[in-house]
Amino acid sequence: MKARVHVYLKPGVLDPQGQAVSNSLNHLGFNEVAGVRQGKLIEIDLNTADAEEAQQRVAEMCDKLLANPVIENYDIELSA
Amino acid sequence: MKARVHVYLKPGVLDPQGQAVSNSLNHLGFNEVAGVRQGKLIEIDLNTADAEEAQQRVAEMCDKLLANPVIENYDIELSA
Amino acid sequence: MSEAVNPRYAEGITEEIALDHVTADEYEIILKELGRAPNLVELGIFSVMWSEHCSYKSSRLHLSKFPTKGEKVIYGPGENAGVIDIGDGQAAIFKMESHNHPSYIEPYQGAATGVGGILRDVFTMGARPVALMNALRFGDPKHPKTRQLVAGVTAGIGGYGNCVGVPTVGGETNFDKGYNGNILVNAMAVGLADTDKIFTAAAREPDFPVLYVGAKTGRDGIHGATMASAEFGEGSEENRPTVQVGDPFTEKKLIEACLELMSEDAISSIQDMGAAGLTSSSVEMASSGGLGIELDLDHVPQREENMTAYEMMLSESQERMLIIIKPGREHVAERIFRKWDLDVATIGKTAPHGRLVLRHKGEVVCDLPLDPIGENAPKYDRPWFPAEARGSIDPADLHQPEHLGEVLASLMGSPDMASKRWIWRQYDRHVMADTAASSEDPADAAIVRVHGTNKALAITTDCTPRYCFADPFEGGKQAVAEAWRNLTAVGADPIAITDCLNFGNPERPEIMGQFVGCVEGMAEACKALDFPVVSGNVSLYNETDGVAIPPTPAVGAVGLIPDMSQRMGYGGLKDGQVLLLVGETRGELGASLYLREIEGQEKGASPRVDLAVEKRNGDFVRSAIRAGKVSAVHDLSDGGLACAAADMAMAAGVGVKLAYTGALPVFAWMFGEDQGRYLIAADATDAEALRADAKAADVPMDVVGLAGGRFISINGGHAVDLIRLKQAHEGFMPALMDGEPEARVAE
Amino acid sequence: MKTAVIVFPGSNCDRDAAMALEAVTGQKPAMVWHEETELPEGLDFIMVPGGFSYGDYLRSGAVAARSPIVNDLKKKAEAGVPMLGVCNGFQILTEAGLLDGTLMRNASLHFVCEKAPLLVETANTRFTKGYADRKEILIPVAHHDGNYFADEATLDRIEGEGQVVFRYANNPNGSARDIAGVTNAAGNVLGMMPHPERAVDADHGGTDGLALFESVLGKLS
Ligand SMILES: Nc1ncnc2c1ncn2[C@@H]1O[C@H](COP(=O)(O)OP(=O)(O)O)[C@@H](O)[C@H]1O
Ligand SMILES: [Mg+2]
Repeated sequence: MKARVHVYLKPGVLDPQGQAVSNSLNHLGFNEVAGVRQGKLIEIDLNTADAEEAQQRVAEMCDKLLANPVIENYDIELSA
Repeated sequence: MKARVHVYLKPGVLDPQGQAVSNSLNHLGFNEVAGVRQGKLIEIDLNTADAEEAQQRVAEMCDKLLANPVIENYDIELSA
Repeated sequence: MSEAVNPRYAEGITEEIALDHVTADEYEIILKELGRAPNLVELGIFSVMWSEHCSYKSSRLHLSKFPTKGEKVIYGPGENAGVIDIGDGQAAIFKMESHNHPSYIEPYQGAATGVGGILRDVFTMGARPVALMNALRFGDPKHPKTRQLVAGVTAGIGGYGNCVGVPTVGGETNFDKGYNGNILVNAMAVGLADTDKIFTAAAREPDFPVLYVGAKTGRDGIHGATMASAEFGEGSEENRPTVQVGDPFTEKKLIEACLELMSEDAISSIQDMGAAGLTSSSVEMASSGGLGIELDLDHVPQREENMTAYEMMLSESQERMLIIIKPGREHVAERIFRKWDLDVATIGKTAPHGRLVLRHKGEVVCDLPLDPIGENAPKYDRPWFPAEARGSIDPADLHQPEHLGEVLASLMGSPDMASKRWIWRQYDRHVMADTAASSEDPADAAIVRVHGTNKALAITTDCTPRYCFADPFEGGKQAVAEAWRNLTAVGADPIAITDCLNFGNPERPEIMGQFVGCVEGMAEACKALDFPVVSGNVSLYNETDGVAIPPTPAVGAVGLIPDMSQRMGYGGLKDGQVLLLVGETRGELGASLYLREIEGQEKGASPRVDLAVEKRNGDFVRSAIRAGKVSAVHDLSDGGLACAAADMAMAAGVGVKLAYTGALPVFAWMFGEDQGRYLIAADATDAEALRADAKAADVPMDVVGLAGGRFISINGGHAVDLIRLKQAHEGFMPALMDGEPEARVAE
Repeated sequence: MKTAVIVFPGSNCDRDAAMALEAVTGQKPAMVWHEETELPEGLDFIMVPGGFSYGDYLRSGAVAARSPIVNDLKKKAEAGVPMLGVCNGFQILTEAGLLDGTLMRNASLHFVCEKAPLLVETANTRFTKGYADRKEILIPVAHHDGNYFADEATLDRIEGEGQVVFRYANNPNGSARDIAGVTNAAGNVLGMMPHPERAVDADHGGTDGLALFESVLGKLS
């Protein structure tokens, strides 16, 4: 299976990267851009067939390593 | 509208970050992890109502700034 | 404001809410001072202004014991940073500060924002920051959290300092189980300014506009996490990050913009927003100028929606400053801050009335007299008792090691002694093109050239918590003396110090006793060495489950090298030279590294510092350096003579044959930590003249070794190969840090 | 000698660059703000300095490479004006398409600051002719994203054309084929991660970088 993990900053946490990207897009003429938040995309190849187990294990990976619970949240998408 | 852009490394491009995450996960006992690729998640708030236009403009943003064509590909998801 | 007849609590405030902000006694004082109950915004303001961090309520009484004046002191404690005269119309401006708790919670951001904060203290005064230092204490290397914390703190310090482009030139790192639950992250910044362009915070005139510049205000790090969410803005609870995120890019722009504005005739006074951001900066500016201040919070640049007055006043968002501008010059500030893509807004004015008046959405939400908040904040004389004196250690009672070379190797590879390359390799030490010596170089202090001149600043941080724990008074003296010695060893004239006093809970008399002992010891050393304290910071309550950290009064010191060509290091040892030991050796092993690492014991009295001897020996060494008679100098500290000799030998790639024929057991002579000592290297032909000079100065000095070969040996035996020493020395940190999972996914 | 240093928000080696240029030419370079649309006329040499332009956010050099001044920089490159991008400057030049490849996160994932031994791969460039008698030089590196990457075909091509100018003797960042510095096909644009401008002074970083500036500025003795 494959897992696609999105790790993103909690609301309210300053995102200097997103802000810089947003400003830059405005400067380049993309005036419709009202705001940008930047996060991480982590794609994991898993030797697991069981989706339920995979979901639970990947959540554990997030809690232990992939996300920083003080400032980040995450979500997980699985595919075959 | 909101756009969710995934920027990920092209196949064949070395990914030291993904490699390190993969090793770390193995060390932590997640032996089912066969490989990890790390990319970026960029969430954009758009003052646009037209999905077609949004799709095209965000693609332009990717080509002009958000992705580096030498090493990266991207995909775009739109939502209201 | 409600005019009810002195109710105990204002509308919406309960006893619980009040006591969440201040103690019961403090609440009574507020009622008395105001003649009415404070509202929530006011209560929040009292709570942060009367916090230990802002009011120094437990420490102020004792801090007044420090000598703070001197011929070279331009501004001592009380300003954002200390300012000393370095001649030719220039000043060095420096301060050290702790970011302990945030770094334990979130090591990367905690350490990063610590660096950002200390930089602001320095450039607020008109200085261009030119150097950063860091003093770090972590728990037991084997403790499961230690690795993560080391990795995160190092990355955070580097991430911020490297990006703003100020070199991180040195520091110190200790490991001790006493820091398992409370690491210490102390950062120091040093800047340079012209003496006629130094800026201070005190407001000067009423009716001057107050400008807010820098980053927008968010709900970062707002105090009172235990409070019910009703007190915060609608739905804001989950949008209230407990840790602040730093943005070094904004800080870099802020430095450039502030320095640019400072070069124009526009600023009346200026203050960074540190802890308790808008509150402490506005209160301090107004009250130190004997004025008042009025702010309209609607004009504060805001990152989040629906922020309340309480949130804005207590936010600890980073990279913000408050400027009182000369009337009519606002446009100059606007032009400059716009150019740098930073927020700038006029948010109020100074006033003659001695009050803090805040308006939000057309209403007065706070109207407080400033004196009780600032000047008259509570000050406690907390009960304390001195630490119990420990007996001295007789080396004859200790077990005699078999192979002294092997003992030396294990000391050189022990956690405190081992090379910290793994850490400092992640710091840009060279940016700004003036670093003459940094962590990588064999020198007892970092050396940073004064830009465009032939002079240099020497900078060091020092503290030996083992000693402070064994004997707070002697330990406090020793921290100052070692800093003075390190500056001397590179050929500098020591000028002044800053400090960061890290202790446990001051409400416990034994902890307060450690604090008082250390402060009094430091003060005595500062007086004897003419080495005043010009700035500093106190961090208390570093304890978890009743276990306090070892007392850690970190000292950051600055000296001046008048002529760069006369700077000294310990790498200049040459084949055939002699090693001379300056100072007396009694083989003091109490609280030593040897005792801890080799015998596994932490006992005994700490070594005594004789300040008159310290001064005499140091002055002699400095004059020998300036006379050009020595090629290498190293102070003796952890691990004593043998470890210092090993440092010199490894740096030069040449061995040393040590020889000792005195009455002490050889291991006590080699590893004793007697104070006030230096090793110097000189040509054999110059040794006689040096000895004559030493004799004339009444300084004990003996030849203790000869350089040559590729081993360190003692009395012809116990040889240990330099390669083996180097492996031991370089091996510890990589073994600790490499090959295992990193803390978190790296940014 | 007319020289210029481009300054972006977040540049932090601009002062170092200016000092090095002044030391070699005796004249202060023009400091050109990124929002300008044109560089001064008649420049003999342009430097894109190191630092963290735009905080290195998104990708190092990515935002700076879209600055107004970069259009004119590209024109000058085409016209053959010699230019040097150091560290963040190298990253900006690759992002601007003036040099091949890209610079990724160091293989160790850590920032690395050390004095790096470099092999001068060819003394047959306008930047390196002063190194004709030397093979190895010591130049400081200080970066987080210095891991040079290009596909194999590109690597073969730039090696074949003699565009690889410096290699690491002791690769600190994982760069493909130990590459530390490359030029464009025309040979007038050089990008490198190590900082030669931090090695022009015996009191700071040594003097091994001096010959590079002397070479390109025609000051070889
Ligand atoms: N956290 C750190 N950051 C930067 N440099 C460090 C750090 N820890 C140790 N160092 C460097 O390692 C060297 C040895 O440190 P230390 O043993 O404390 O020196 P000393 O005992 O001579 O004062 C010094 O150059 C010091 O600057
Ligand atoms: Mg020392």
